[in-house]
Amino acid sequence: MSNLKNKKIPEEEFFKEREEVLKAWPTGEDVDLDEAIQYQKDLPEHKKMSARLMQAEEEGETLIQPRAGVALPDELVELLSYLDEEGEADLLPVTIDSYTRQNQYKEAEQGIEESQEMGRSMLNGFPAVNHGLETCRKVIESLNLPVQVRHGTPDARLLAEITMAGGFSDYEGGGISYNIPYAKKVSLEDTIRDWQYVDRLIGYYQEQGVDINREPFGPLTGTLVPPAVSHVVAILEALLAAEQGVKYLTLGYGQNGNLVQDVAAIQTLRELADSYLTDEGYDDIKLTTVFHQWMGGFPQDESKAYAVISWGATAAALSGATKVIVKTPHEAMGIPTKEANASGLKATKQIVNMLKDQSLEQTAKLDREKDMIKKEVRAILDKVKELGEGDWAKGTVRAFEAGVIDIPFAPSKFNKGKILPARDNIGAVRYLNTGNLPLPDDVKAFHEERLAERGEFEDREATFQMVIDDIYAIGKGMLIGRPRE
Amino acid sequence: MSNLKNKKIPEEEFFKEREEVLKAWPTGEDVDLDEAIQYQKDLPEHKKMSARLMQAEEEGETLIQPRAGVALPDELVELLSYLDEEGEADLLPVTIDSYTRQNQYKEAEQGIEESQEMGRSMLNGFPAVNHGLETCRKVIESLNLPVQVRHGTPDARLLAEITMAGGFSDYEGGGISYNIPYAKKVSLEDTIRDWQYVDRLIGYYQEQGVDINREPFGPLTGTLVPPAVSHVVAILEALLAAEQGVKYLTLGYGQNGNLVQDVAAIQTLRELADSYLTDEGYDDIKLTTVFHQWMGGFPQDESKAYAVISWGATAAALSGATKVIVKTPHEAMGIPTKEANASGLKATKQIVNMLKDQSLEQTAKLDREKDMIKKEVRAILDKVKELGEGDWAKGTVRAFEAGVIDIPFAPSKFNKGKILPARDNIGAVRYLNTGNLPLPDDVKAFHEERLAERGEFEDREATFQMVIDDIYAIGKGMLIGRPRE
Amino acid sequence: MENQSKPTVVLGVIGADVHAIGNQILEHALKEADVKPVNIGVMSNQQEFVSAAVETGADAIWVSSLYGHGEMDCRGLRDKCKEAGIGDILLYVGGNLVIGKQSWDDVKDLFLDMGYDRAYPPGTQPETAIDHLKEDLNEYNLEGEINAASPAY
Amino acid sequence: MENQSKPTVVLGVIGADVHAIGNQILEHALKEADVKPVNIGVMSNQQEFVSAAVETGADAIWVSSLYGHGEMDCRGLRDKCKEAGIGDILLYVGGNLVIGKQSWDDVKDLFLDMGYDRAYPPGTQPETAIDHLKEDLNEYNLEGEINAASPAY
Repeated sequence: MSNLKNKKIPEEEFFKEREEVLKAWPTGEDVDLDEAIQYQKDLPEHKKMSARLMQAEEEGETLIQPRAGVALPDELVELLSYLDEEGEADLLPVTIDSYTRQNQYKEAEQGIEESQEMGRSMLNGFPAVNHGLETCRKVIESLNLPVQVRHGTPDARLLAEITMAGGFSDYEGGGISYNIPYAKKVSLEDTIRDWQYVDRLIGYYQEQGVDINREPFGPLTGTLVPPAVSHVVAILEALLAAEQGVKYLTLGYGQNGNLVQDVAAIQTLRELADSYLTDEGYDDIKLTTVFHQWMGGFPQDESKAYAVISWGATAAALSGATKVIVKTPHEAMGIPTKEANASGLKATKQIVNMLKDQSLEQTAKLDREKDMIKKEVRAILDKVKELGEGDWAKGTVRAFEAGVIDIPFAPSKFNKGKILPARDNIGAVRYLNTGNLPLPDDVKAFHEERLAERGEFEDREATFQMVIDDIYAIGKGMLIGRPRE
Repeated sequence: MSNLKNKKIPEEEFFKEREEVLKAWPTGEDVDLDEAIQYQKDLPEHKKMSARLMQAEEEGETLIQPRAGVALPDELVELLSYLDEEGEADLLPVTIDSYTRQNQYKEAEQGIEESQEMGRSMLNGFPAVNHGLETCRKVIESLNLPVQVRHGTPDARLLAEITMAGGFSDYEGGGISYNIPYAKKVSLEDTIRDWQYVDRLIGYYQEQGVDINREPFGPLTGTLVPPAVSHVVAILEALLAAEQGVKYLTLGYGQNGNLVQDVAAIQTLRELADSYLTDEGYDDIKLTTVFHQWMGGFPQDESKAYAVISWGATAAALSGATKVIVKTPHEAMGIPTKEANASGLKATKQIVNMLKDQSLEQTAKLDREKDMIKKEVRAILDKVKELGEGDWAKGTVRAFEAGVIDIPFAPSKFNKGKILPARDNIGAVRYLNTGNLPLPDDVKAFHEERLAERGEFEDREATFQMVIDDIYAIGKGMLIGRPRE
Repeated sequence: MENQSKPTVVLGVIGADVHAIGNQILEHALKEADVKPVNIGVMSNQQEFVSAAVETGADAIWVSSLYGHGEMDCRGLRDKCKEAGIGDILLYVGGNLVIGKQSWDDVKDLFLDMGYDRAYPPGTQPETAIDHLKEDLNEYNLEGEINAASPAY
Repeated sequence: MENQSKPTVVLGVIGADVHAIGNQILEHALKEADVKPVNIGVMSNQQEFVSAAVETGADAIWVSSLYGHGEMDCRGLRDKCKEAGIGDILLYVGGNLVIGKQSWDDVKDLFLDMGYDRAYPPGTQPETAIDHLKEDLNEYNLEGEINAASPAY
């Protein structure tokens, strides 16, 4: 283990590293931190993410936000304006392309050129580093809503420098959530360290009075992730961010599809994070939550996709999440047209509006679900702290090594990959294999019983085939992957 | 009051009346009851509505059914086959045109001719009486699912004769539900009497071993109808039908939009009907339920319409209704294309499939909602029986005269039209004005409190403007019609 | 007499159409806008519209049709008005006027050609038609007549 | 040696694409179908596909691309195979291959023109490609070569 630890980076060290970071691509040289802070301060209130989220939190709204990004700035502004005006989005994203996510700025440059030549976007997002901060500011100035950077970048330091100076007011990702599901062989120590830099940067803005929001990526691999697994990652990234001075945090969760479990997940995410942050002495953090509509395979049929989107919007609204990230009826076909993107937003807006004043009552089953999630999260996080000898950063690295944290279906070689999820007989996600997760016996027994119930109903053993059936189920019009007839 | 009473029509009297009924239009002469009964018996099992409903009831499915009908038989078969194959409908309808509903067979004939000339349907449904039983049978024989007659006909005797002989296995309507919301000045005594004939006809089929299903029309005027009001009508029509020998009954309810109230409505509909039928000695009735997706104004935007459809499908599935009647994304624009109709079905199918194994837990608030509905229904029905001196038919007529039963927004002059509904602060439908409904004081107080809560929140008095705002709300993207800003 | 100065509108739902809610809201909106509504309700035929207009000396007839048979039900109303000596009366029509998804421009032209002064698609707010009414009546008072098919929106 | 008779497929996700789940399911499905999978995982470049194919004497390379950059990432793989002396190897590609909603026929032609033997749209079941593989390998064994762009479906 290197000298990684969960400790605020000293200012001198941060600025020294900063010099190197800005050299990674020519556009880095344009960033002047003092000037950037002033630029952020001068942003009108309605373009500040933290302010909008706090307002929603107070009024019990669930805000809606799309995913969207294209290679060139004019097209990006056109797309995002459309999603604002026609799609009725409350918050805007700029999704970053996959080359930039891998710091492959040369490939991104080629993508920009090809996009210009072809007259259509050849990149799956906006290469903000290549475009540089002035172009980012033009984008921000052309839009009327707060804009967040959404990406999947293991080393997102330069991207953060450029986009924060560029006027974005929210930054997604984290050292765990943008590594394990997004990289194959990048070490966790490196990404945690690199994200400490990002958080330190945003903490620095915060110290100067600029409220920038941070959002760990909740859904991880996006398919059948047990709530406790993603909660553990969200809480760890919240603790790591808070240590670096971040004050505004949105924690996320990806819909699994069983309503009670999804509502329990958002409620426990808030309750647990609040409790851990307070216990660790970070008592001035403003917490909000984000619910991601189903991130797994979608039906090809657009009408059915609308139903999946609406069901996600329903669970988001009933869970009381602060915002919901919206899918589109083209989801199964790849990157959507702007019309399809607006369609997903409008359907979602209708649902969250109709459900604004409704909620799910606290029931015995909801309590039980919440209780299980809390026990699991606490058991895992206790072990993380123990492994880290009191240090959350060290503990995280060691926990992944030991499989104490384990994310299903993740591509990273630093992930154990031993746990296996499957749905129970009402569609809630359970553990078919708990791998090395340090779960209490009663919790394990609960999950086993739930899966046994399904096995009995379906008259088959729970195997990898059941998992595959579950993965394909929603795309095929069902929630639970029942045996084929 | 004429000699109307809730008593099975003697066979002789029935057959005498029958001669007159069949003379109303030339196609009536083709009906031979014995031959028709044999035809119904020979129908394959998968075309029998009662069998399919019973199977769904047993397996806890929620079946999906569209509305659809066009002027000409070939186009009708094409449309309905499309809704079966592409739309994945479980049950089919034939919606009857509005001229036939008014027994205006000459106008219907003109509509058929104009449709032939224009090459598109000039009627909003299928004029089954004009087409006659052979054409009906061709339609039934060309389809692969059970088919129900859906209409809105105050005097539906001839239509019943022709369609039942034509192989339809389910018949919607009733002497109250197809009068008060569907007619302006037809007397309730006449329609109750005419529907006793329809029920007697279907009871006769039943005596000969043919299980035809009957479905009172649940949603009535379709907008903000308090559950107890439509339940009273459904239960009365169930009692009237049972007396004439009907054994298979599907009772309906139209979505209001608050999930707890909608689930409470379907559960109490089943429980109350079962209790009244048993108490009155009809103990071999097979009861099922139908949930109608929101029947009021829809958003113009198709994406938003999908959301309303999906929310309806969600409430249907979570309420455990046996079937759901599906809207289309063209709802706001009038009669939909077949593609739009299939789209609504597919979205609904995806939701009911994903929610098949989920349900809403019995909670205190659900119990309270159910309790209120039951108290209201029992108070009204007690009074109906009292007014009828023990006779439900007589009681119904007198109850409408007295406003003891009162349907909001109904066109009939035989409806008092004194009650006024409005949403409370969570979107449940309450009484702004209880008119002459004989509701217990504690129930009235409950509704008043709920509306006062909303009035306080909105800082305005509950007036007709609030009702109008509520009527338009879903079309404008909300559930509750909050004051305009 | 204050009432004399109020414009009067005969409104109703034509044909075998029983959609009652919009009709009730329209009546309410007219009252609120200081227009006198003469509501003949749902399921009204052309003769009933014309008779009510003659009896009340109405300034306009507002025909609603929500069930798709509008094309068949609405034809010839202008001629019936002429026969009754009120050929110049304002005729508005609105609702789901035809069956199936047709372009609104085509539907509007169809009804303007039938002699209606204005036609409204589904989802129109009552206020829109009320504004037009006041506009058209002013024009009428000023000019003595009105261009029957003026596409004012 | 029983394993010798099993066909071998190199599979992976090309470019900067991290979509891991389909890749894992595909590996599982190949095993179930008695095909030997050589899974080089996500974020693999063209050279890694070719090297793995050479090392294992694979019969086919299955390229997945789910993130929309397929058009840029997949170009030139056939040439790289030729350079490595495996120019005849079967090349299949599948996934969300391009950005935006384009006609699948156009997308397919694009990839067949690049030298892929088969291209699959999103939502294709593993079994479909496995059936094609067995078909193509039989053809290959019988004929000694295969019509590279035969549109067999």
